[in-house]
Amino acid sequence: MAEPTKKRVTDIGPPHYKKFLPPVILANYGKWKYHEIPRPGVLMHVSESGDKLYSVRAASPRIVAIDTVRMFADLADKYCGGFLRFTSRNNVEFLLTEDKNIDPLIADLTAAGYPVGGTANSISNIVHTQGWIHCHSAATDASGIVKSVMDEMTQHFTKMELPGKLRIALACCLNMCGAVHCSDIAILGIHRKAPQVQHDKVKAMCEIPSAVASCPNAAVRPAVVDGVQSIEILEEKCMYCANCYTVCPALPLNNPETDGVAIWVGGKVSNARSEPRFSKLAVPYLPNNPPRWPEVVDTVKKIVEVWAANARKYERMGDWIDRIGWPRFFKLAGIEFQKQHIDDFKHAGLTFKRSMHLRYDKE
Amino acid sequence: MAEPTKKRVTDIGPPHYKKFLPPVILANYGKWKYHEIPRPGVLMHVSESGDKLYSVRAASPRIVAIDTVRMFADLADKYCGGFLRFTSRNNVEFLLTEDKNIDPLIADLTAAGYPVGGTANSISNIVHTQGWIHCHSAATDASGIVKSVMDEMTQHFTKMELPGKLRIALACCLNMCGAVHCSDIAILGIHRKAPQVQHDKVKAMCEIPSAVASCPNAAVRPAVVDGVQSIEILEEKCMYCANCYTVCPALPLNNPETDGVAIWVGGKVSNARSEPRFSKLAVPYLPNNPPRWPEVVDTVKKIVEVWAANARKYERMGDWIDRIGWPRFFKLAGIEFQKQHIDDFKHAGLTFKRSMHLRYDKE
Amino acid sequence: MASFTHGNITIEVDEDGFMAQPEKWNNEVALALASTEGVTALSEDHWKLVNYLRDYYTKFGVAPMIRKLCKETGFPLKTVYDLFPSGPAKGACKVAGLPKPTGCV
Amino acid sequence: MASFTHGNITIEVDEDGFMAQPEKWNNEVALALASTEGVTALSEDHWKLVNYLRDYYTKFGVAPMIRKLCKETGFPLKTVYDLFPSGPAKGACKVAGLPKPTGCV
Amino acid sequence: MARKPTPKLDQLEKGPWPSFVREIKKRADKNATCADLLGVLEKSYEERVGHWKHGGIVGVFGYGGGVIGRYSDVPEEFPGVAHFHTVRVNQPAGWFYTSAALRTLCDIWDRHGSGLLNMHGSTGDIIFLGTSTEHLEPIFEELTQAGFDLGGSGSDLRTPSCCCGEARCEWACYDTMAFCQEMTMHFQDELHRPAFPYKFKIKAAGCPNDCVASIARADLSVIGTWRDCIEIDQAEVAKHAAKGNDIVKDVVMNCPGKCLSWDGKALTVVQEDCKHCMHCINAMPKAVRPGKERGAALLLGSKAPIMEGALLSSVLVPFIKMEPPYDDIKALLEAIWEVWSEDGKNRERVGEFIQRVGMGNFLDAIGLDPDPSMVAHPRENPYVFYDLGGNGKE
Amino acid sequence: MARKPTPKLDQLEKGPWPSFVREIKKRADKNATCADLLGVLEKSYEERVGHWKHGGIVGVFGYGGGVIGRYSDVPEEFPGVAHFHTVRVNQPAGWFYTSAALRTLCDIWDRHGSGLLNMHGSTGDIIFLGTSTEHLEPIFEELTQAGFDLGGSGSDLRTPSCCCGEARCEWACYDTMAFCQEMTMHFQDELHRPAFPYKFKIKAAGCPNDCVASIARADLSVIGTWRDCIEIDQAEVAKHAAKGNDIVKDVVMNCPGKCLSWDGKALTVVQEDCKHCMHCINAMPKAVRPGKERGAALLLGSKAPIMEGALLSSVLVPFIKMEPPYDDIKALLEAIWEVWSEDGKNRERVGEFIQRVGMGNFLDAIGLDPDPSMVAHPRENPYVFYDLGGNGKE
Ligand code: SRM
Ligand code: SRM
Ligand code: SRM
Ligand code: SRM
Ligand code: SF4
Ligand code: SF4
Ligand code: SF4
Ligand code: SF4
Ligand code: SF4
Ligand code: SF4
Ligand code: SF4
Ligand code: SF4
Repeated sequence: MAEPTKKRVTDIGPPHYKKFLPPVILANYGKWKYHEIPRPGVLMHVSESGDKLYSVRAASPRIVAIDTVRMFADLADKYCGGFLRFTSRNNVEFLLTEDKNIDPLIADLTAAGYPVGGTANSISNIVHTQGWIHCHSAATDASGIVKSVMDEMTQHFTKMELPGKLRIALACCLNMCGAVHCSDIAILGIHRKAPQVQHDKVKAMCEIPSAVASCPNAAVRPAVVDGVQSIEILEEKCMYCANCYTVCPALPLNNPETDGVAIWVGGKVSNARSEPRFSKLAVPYLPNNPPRWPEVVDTVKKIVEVWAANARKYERMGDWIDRIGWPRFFKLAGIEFQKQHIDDFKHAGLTFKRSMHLRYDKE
Repeated sequence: MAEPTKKRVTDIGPPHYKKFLPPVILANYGKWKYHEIPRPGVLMHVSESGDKLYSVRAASPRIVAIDTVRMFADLADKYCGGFLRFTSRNNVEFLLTEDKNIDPLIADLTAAGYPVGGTANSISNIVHTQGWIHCHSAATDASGIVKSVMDEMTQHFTKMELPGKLRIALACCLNMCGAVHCSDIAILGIHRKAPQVQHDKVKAMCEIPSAVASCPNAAVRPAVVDGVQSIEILEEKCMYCANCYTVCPALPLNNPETDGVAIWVGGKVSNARSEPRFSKLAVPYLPNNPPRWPEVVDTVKKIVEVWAANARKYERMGDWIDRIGWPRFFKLAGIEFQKQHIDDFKHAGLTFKRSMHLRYDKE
Repeated sequence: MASFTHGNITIEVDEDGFMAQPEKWNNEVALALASTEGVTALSEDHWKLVNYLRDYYTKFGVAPMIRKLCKETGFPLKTVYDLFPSGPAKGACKVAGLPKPTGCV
Repeated sequence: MASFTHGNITIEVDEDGFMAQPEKWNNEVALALASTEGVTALSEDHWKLVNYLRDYYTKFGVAPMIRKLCKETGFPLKTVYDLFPSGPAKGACKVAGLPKPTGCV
Repeated sequence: MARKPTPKLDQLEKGPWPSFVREIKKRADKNATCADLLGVLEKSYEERVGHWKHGGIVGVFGYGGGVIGRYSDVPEEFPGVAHFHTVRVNQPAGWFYTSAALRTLCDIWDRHGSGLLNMHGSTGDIIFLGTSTEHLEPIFEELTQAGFDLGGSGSDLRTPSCCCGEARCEWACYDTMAFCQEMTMHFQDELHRPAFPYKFKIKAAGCPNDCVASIARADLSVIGTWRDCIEIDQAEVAKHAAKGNDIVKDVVMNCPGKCLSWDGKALTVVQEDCKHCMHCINAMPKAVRPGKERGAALLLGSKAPIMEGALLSSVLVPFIKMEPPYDDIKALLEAIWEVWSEDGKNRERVGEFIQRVGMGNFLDAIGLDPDPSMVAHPRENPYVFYDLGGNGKE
Repeated sequence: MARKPTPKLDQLEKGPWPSFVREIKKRADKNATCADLLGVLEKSYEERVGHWKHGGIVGVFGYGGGVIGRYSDVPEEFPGVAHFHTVRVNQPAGWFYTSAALRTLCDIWDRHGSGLLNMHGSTGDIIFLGTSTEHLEPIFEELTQAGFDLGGSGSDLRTPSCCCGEARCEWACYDTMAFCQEMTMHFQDELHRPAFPYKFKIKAAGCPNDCVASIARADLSVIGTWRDCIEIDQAEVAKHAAKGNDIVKDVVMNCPGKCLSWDGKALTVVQEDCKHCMHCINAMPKAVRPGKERGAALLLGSKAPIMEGALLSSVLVPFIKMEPPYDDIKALLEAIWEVWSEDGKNRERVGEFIQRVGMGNFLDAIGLDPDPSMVAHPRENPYVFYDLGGNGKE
């Protein structure tokens, strides 16, 4: 590595956000009175002062080329004085004051392949992670599934015809970067085979005590194998979380045959009406079937459809299932209830049905 | 011990219940249509056939002398052909067909000191256990507290003026014979000091591995003390559950100074409206103050009063607290919220408030 | 602590008749203890049970669970009660000089 | 596996410049490794840190947590970065011949 | 009998609630045990600590349970309670008696013990409270002659108990007493000769009101329910309304299934949303009743806190017809006992056992299919086991 | 650039949703890294497995985090991605930009990397995706010259993030962006030089809608709220009703506090029953608004599943006024970090730490009083610790 360069400064932090706010925001900061959503993808915020700000929200694949970012910059210059932002779900928002610019901007964005929408009761962008593009941990790809699923969901992005918001998220492994664990629908990359210990590498590459401590299920033990200090994995106690691999590279567990995807439903984070809660297992395993993961796409589609057709206004996925009950959810979604659905980790007993509040279907 | 006697038979089981059913029940078994509660302590069950059965329910201290049982038998002979039963909460019920017998029976029972009541929205008998009368485990007495509390609650037994049923239960130690853990109000005997190991007795009296395995918190370890095999208790890990004492008599933990009573609220078992649920800690500790445990009586009274004054029709204790929230319960009941109220056992995290559904009192 | 005498030996026992000093157990003591539990002579089957219990206890520090005892001795539970009318815990364990079973009553 | 040469020694390292054969570590190797992390000479303070890391690792099989390292060497974190500009994990651990810290990035 | 003064206990004779002290005193003059019980209890009240030694193991020949041994730790001071064992007598189902039967029990107990009893113990037994070892065989002989037998204790099947069910309740969805009796009789051996890893309790309630608290304190809770629609008698609903019941506020708004509606004339229900909670039925007897297709749900595993924290029973079979002699339930119980006895740890209740081995594995072992009614919700954590064998191909 | 055929990936160029493949292809002709990224990804799609080696530890001088090292496991086949590190650039609060700022970032990244980026990473950073070790120092120099700095990685404070708050939202109960900026600036050292047991994330949402999902993925979740009454503009409510909104069904019936009522003319609320859920406000913008006494609640401990299962943050301070420079919150954070750093295990998040040591003990250690708002309900198990010392007298 080179010497530290001369012009370097450290710990300056990010630029102050005020530099990046359009005048209308600077003038009305903290004074917004209400908003309306005149059409999908467009927010109109009205200030106590009467000033109006229009935000036009366009889809983004999150992974973008600088070419695209420059294109966004150009559009911002063209329509809104160069001011734009990104959302917490990785959409891009153009911040306009001229309502006449809305339609042309939308036309340009749509033409460039970045549909406008994602507001109110729609499906917004899929929060997701790196997958095979960048991460060593990935049990599945991220971007490919996201693209495949959203291709089927785009009409729910550009329209606002769903009972409530529906948030889909994807994480390519159990580390769950992106906190998919509280999503209406979560798509999760999973392993299903225990790590294969590379005994020749353990000692040089790993802190054995850290690897042992890393296992949530005490499946990792120090062992001497062929005379060298190494690790053994009690396969029957392993549930493939990969935490040992995270701390010890000599314990790989990627496996093309058995890796795949699990689908989870009914989580949320907002406090509106019901409390935030975790997503629950809907489908334990679907295969990795690139490039378009048809099994995953079909399953997500089916769940969205069945929810959209049956939920009441404002009912998020989890609220809806709460109302109809899990047995009916499984029936409506056409998913078989299996052993894997029943929790068997530390707090498992708390998920058992410990009451007589049972529903029976008409025969 | 003597030789087995000659006339002995085994495994005959209890007498068949049919032998003990009055004719009106035998005739209408399974054919009851509805019931009414003409007055506190009296149930009128009406059959499809039109037959009527009156049950008169009287309080019992549960521990009864044969003299009393014979007196009950006499009353049954006098008023209802000798038929009577006991309830799941240890009250006695006389089974009448003649409604004219109701008043005289109630008069006799009342005169004998066994008040009639406990039906519908009342406080029924306190389910309880042995206490100092019979059990080696007791951290408090049972009968004395029950008597003291019920002396204050009798008017809620003989009337039906509460918002809903209120079930009080008492267990004299954490073994919780009687399943007090699902009561509107539970009174629980507790220890607060770790067992004192009697090292000279451990080996002869105890299976050391069983004692070690018995501790929910892994506070018990085998140890060699003064050359003999014994046990050591890690005091900081001990939460005084006494399970080790149950399997190993050489680990006593009764302590007059530190034993006492905890009060729990909001449990239930019926499925009516809300699901069955456990009681939660209201008051971590009150002293053993025989013969009348005034601190316990006052606390229970206060809780009952505050519930009775504030709950809506049908609202059991737990449903009421659910509606108003725990912060307000503590405020209304005048109980200080302490460290001990916050769970720190295995599933503790699941009891933390993990949402923004917060209520704030008006200042 | 009480004590009782059988033939020419005296044994210290607790109220339930379990040995206070289990280290003093021997075959004669066993016979004496058996007499308190409705067993007058110790047959081969009796000894098989007693020895199994003692071996197990020596090895693991606990009495075996009943199912294990039946399985490993080959005696159905009924037979155990035939041999020791007061049962495996109160009868057989006592005769075998094990500590008094506790807990689950 | 790459290798690099410093003075007259050649060291096998992985892509990140951590030793492939940590058992070959010695003081000269340390100096060589240091040169890759912007450290030209190893002062007494450098050695104090390196030795602490090695001792700790030998004893416990893991690198110490940073807070512990600062506490026990008496160096505030700032000083650690002064000594090893690429920090305790990438800099100091590498020079001390420990396995590459993993996990939390 | 001569007895020490008991100033503290005497205070508990006052007040409107029946006094246990008075009960003991009723016998203290006739019975040395009762006299000394008062004495030792007064001592406990003074010292704020119990005076019983740990444990005690006594019993009758041929049985492994049914008697709880108890010895005083101050026998010199109170010789009357030096021995103070209790005898658990199996109650008749539903706790129904005739005066004659009660007198028989009293007579036996008068002859052989303190004459104090619990009507009843928490599990359901008649508890004869306080006798000495030499009385046990005679008590047993006299009881069996009178047609009574002992209940459970130790690691056995405990005395099953039940609500009064069809004998006196219009809501019973099955015959709880017949079921309780049949189980008790069929499993006499399991009841009397402990062979499980720990105790096993059965409680039977006729409907989800669960008047025996079975969901909180039975390893097997059998709770009646129906699987079709509640039955509504609109005329009777109208009468309730006329009587001033606020049908919307009291009934509709309290329905957890949110499946009721009332338009002032008719009460309607969305059948498949009904949670079978009993509330509308409870609130309007005569007007609303359980449906016709009746049976029970089987729930497994409730228990007191020690060791892993208390458990409520959880759904194992969401609905089963209750048909004597209940061979299906007996077979299921035997399968459960087999698995639990084989792999359960000493003093591990079946509810804890299931949590340890995992519900899925447990179901596999007893041969039941998973059903979404068994869970409040599917798992939240991604820690799922698979067993894919060699190369991982399924 | 020359690149291998990618028939599988090509299929992902079709369809209405923006295609990441098209993004990569936009640069594949100009940039060898992008060309080889397509190649290795196609290989992954064929083989159904990733092709990155474990870990990688690279960075810039003076910092312990901010760069994720990544190496290909097939560098010979795809030398362009032999090194494929990512640089985490700290985003401006609220993700607001000018076109000029974006172009500056693009230019730097054009010179020194693949030209692919994530706008943004899940934590909030701008992710520069794919560069090699020798570019790191130059990138850092150019970034800092342009006024940008690196974000967090490793066991440090991670880049705080926030919703747009007062900049664009009428519901913000405090200035999320100001708070986020202040925390980021104040804790630069904690952000750049890992010294904690594990990562620590801060996320700031202006109201309980929590548009940054802070309750699910921040060790410290700062969520705006108000402690007085919602503000109701009855005229505007009437307008909503006139527009055909069913106030009872849509709003009143959905209120979790069950504290709203609507008589056709006025919407009334029982203030102390309001749970501050936001629903009535969300459902009727303009008509209902948060109250005047605004601030935030501080919640602690959310995280992803590993190891003990996922956690949501739990209430630590039910209400706090948000007053710059937030010295109270800084002091609290420092107290938390002190305790956690002292006693936390390696790779133990603060939420797990609290569960291990017990919330009560944790509160003692950081000097906060227990409050019933911290719990969903008090404990159910009777396993309570005391420390009564010698003879047990308190
Ligand atoms: C722009 C953004 C904040 C930001 O700083 O980036 C934002 C902006 C707004 N949110 Fe949000 N929310 C944003 C992410 C979220 C998230 C976080 C997430 O999805 O990861 C949530 C939590 C979702 C969840 O519970 O899982 C979120 C839950 C809400 C809710 C509650 C919805 C519910 O019923 O549960 C509202 C209220 C509403 O829409 O009625 C809301 C409302 C709003 C309002 C109306 C607030 C306002 O007055 O300005 C904004 C327009 C919403 C819309 O799109 O219709 N926002 N909002 C985020 C846009 C993400 C996107 O590109 O789609
Ligand atoms: C006699 C008894 C059954 C027995 O076989 O012994 C019984 C009998 C009846 N119960 Fe019960 N229950 C009996 C213990 C219980 C228990 C168990 C307990 O308390 O330990 C419960 C569960 C309590 C709980 O949830 O903690 C119980 C929960 C109910 C309920 C549900 C109440 C609720 O709103 O939660 C009803 C319905 C009602 O009363 O509206 C009910 C209703 C009834 C009815 C009306 C049923 C009927 O139509 O005959 C009976 C008269 C009730 C009354 O007293 O007003 N019974 N009932 C028990 C009397 C105990 C006593 O002496 O007080
Ligand atoms: C007599 C009785 C209490 C009463 O006053 O009614 C009783 C008394 C004892 N129980 Fe119990 N239990 C009694 C019903 C219960 C119940 C309630 C029930 O069965 O419905 C429970 C809670 C439900 C359950 O089973 O979990 C109960 C849970 C326990 C436990 C905790 C078991 C557990 O798994 O957590 C123990 C401890 C043990 O088994 O070692 C226990 C142990 C004991 C012992 C044997 C004490 C011991 O540590 O060995 C008590 C003997 C007291 C004595 O000296 O008389 N007792 N015990 C009840 C039996 C009477 C009867 O047969 O009718
Ligand atoms: C880049 C990013 C995903 C993305 O595509 O956006 C990411 C990528 C990685 N995360 Fe993450 N995490 C990222 C946000 C998250 C989040 C979401 C958040 O911060 O809001 C979470 C869940 C919330 C949380 O912190 O619990 C998250 C939970 C994890 C975990 C599990 C931590 C835990 O306590 O359970 C790990 C494992 C670890 O730390 O060893 C992890 C580890 C990793 C590693 C370093 C892989 C590893 O095993 O060492 C990933 C590097 C991927 C790569 O090669 O690029 N990442 N990680 C996100 C950071 C971008 C940014 O700075 O803006
Ligand atoms: S979720 Fe897993 S595989 Fe995906 S980026 Fe995060 S750590 Fe990597
Ligand atoms: S993958 Fe997870 S469960 Fe399996 S051994 Fe590794 S740490 Fe343990
Ligand atoms: S609750 Fe405890 S003290 Fe009371 S009877 Fe049961 S085991 Fe004995
Ligand atoms: S009393 Fe309970 S917690 Fe304490 S040592 Fe004994 S078993 Fe363990
Ligand atoms: S449980 Fe049901 S059936 Fe049994 S008595 Fe109670 S209300 Fe009647
Ligand atoms: S039984 Fe309960 S859930 Fe069913 S309709 Fe009646 S009140 Fe509703
Ligand atoms: S969290 Fe609240 S304040 Fe922030 S953007 Fe969302 S709705 Fe507005
Ligand atoms: S904020 Fe939520 S809880 Fe409060 S009144 Fe509105 S809907 Fe009800």
